[in-house]
Amino acid sequence: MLSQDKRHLIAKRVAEELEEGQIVNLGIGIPTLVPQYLGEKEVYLQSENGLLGIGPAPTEEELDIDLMNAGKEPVTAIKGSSFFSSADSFALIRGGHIDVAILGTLQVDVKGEIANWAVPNQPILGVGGAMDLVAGAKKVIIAATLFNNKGESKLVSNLTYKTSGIRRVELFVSDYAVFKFTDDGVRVVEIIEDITIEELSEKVGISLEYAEEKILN
Amino acid sequence: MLSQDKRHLIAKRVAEELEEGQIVNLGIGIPTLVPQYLGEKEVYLQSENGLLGIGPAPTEEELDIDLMNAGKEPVTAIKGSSFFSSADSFALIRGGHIDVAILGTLQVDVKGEIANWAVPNQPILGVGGAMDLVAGAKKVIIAATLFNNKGESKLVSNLTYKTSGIRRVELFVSDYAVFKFTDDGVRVVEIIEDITIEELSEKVGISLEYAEEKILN
Amino acid sequence: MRKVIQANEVSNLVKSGDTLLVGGFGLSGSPLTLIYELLHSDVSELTVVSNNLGEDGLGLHKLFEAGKIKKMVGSFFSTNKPAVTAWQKGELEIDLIPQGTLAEAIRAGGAGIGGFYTKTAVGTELAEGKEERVINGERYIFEKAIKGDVSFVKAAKADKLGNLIYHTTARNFNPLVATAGKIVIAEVDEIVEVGQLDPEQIITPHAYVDYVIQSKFVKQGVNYVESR
Amino acid sequence: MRKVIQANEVSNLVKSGDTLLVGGFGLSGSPLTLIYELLHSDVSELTVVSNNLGEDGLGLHKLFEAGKIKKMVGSFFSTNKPAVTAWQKGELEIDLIPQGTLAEAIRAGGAGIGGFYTKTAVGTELAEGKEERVINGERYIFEKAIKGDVSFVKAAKADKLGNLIYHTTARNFNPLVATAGKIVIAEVDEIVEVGQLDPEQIITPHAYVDYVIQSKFVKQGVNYVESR
Repeated sequence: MLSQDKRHLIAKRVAEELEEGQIVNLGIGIPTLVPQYLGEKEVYLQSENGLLGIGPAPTEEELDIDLMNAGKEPVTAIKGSSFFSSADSFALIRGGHIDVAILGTLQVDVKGEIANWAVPNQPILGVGGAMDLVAGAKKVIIAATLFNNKGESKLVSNLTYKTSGIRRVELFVSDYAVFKFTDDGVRVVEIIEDITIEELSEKVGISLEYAEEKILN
Repeated sequence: MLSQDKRHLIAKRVAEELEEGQIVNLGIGIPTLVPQYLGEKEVYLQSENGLLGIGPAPTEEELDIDLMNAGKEPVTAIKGSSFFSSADSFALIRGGHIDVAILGTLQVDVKGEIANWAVPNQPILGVGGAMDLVAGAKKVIIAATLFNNKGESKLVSNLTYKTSGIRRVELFVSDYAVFKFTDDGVRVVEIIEDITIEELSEKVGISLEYAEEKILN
Repeated sequence: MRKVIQANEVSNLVKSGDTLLVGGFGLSGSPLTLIYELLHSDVSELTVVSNNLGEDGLGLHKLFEAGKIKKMVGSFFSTNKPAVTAWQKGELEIDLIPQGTLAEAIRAGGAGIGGFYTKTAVGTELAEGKEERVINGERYIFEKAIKGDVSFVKAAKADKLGNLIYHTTARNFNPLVATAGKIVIAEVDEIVEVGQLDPEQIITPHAYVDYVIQSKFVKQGVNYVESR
Repeated sequence: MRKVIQANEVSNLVKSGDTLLVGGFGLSGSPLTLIYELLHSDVSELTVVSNNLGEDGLGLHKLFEAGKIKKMVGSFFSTNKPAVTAWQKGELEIDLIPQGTLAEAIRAGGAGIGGFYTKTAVGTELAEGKEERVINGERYIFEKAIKGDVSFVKAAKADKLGNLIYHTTARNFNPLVATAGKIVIAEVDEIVEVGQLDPEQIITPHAYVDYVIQSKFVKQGVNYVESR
């Protein structure tokens, strides 16, 4: 599969997890592809810099440096949107009022703790709102390819990169499988790629099991 | 002097202390009489329940239960006024953005610490914004008669009523004299009533001295 | 996603023993319809966080008279004689907090802040038993955030998504309690279509609001009266 | 009480070694006129608190290039290569704080709150050396409030009293820094008469604002360009 196809495959699968009316924050990268797969389902996109209700990309005429998303890309605002300060925006995030944060990551450990802010071997000079979203969102879904560009699994037994916080994410939607994290550890909810769970386990280097969804939910 | 005259005398003297453009919070009682003595001097009155820019008392037609001051009396709002939440209002107060708070009191000690919230021998079930104003305003002026209705001096060596906080007020404008509080203690800035400083000292029960204004300022 | 509900659905959302956060300053900006709905319900043992206990015979005071309030958390109850008497008899618990600290604690509860240090009340009786800390040479006391099970909010207008705007000083504690309840119910004078509120003027974004009801009260001078 | 001043009066208000609080998110809502006024002044050794260091060659980055910034306090500098290099060489100090913690700390500074406990960053490298406390069973870290000597604010409109309103997401950190500086200067697109701003819509009441200047920049798509 082409890299671009994988990204869309992941975004489409994540879109299925969202529910009508939810307040959603999207990280940069694959998460930004999710809205195009929502169909009729209406969700409300929040941006850290002070907007609830991000609309479609602006036309050339609509471009306005005042109106940006947290990735500093120009956006529009939908009907019913609202603007607020950064303090009020993070009150919304940290206070548990974002239903779902969809984030990229560098690593996820088997308990669901993630490392998504500090790129290894680079000076650590940027965190932005990453840790606030990890700490505050009601549910965190990771949207990322299972392997990084060196072929290393992002699902790991123990984080070797710097943690983004003690909060464990709920779901990791990858191009190979969907992983769910509970108090019992990681379980495979769904296999996307044409691969057995044994083959997946071998590729990842962790012995993986299917979730018994009926029991877990 | 009639009690009502004393109250107006105090209010008029306090008005002289205010400067054009200041942000002022008025406690209940005598402080509410101050605005009528401001003449051309424009100050902006803040109310704890979320208003900067209190206007004159409303006409019968203007009465609106939504628009109240912190004493729960109907008010109006002037041009250039703004409304905000109680959290934002006390951020303004506690954060040091009120230039002058004019408050009543039960007692002031010789260092300027005041007791103005807990009425003695009554259950202590009300504090309102009193302690926030004492802690936060840039300058606190006490506007009160020097003696309570039992004839006891409100200026005391040590508070016997419950303190409103560790912050010392700057000025006490009474019907007998104006007292200033500095690190060196209380000084008489001005005598209002026809009385000598010795007679005043005797009435109050504290040996009082004049301030040397030129040195103090 | 049906946020607009009927007033009689409200009492199902509140349970006995709940902590209820209620906006309003005295009666001004008080969610009277929501409060009075509980009079006909069997909820009791409520802890109510609100600046005042309404006014004698009105607002939250009616809930207290009906024996539904176990504890009040607020800043000013002195002028409410029946509440003072009940407190003296041990029939009502009261937790007295300076008004600014109360507002800040509710905001903190809604904002994911566990607690904070304030200058207000340092050295006073209301600081007794509270941790004190010197920060940059100034004395502060620690206050914990306040959260609730259910919040009652009064706003001027809601759109159908639940975005809220307020009217003058009736705003007061309302936007704060709107952030800090597990279930947030707003009583409004007018419900408008989505898009009719100015995005720059919305004070409470719809993310905070679970339900909206039409107020049964209208303003008449310095009173709110039940509309016919 | 003359609040409206000329841009060239600004540099007299800032001293070397000052802590400067600057609104804006990247360049969006950045007070460019105020920032660029300092380029021609002899102030130096500034500590600047702002989410970013502008963008390469623009905004705060110009102050940095001019050697006027000793230390940055903010949340995201990774994409600013010259800043990263300067930090590696020890020529620029950087204090990295999560974006929400930064916003809350500035708000606290303006609100008379000494410090607060946040859930954000618990257990991470950014919590190292910070006090941790369990409140109601959850882990939090302590953060101190942030205050400044001078605040640079960008708003859409000011009235002549200094009341401010903002435009869309250019609001961001601006209302926060407006509360937390000893001297607060607002750069605005338009100065209007008192009474022309809706009292319900004013975000920064004039009590916070010491001076107002007319911005020299206008929007042109995704840029601010100097007006002629």
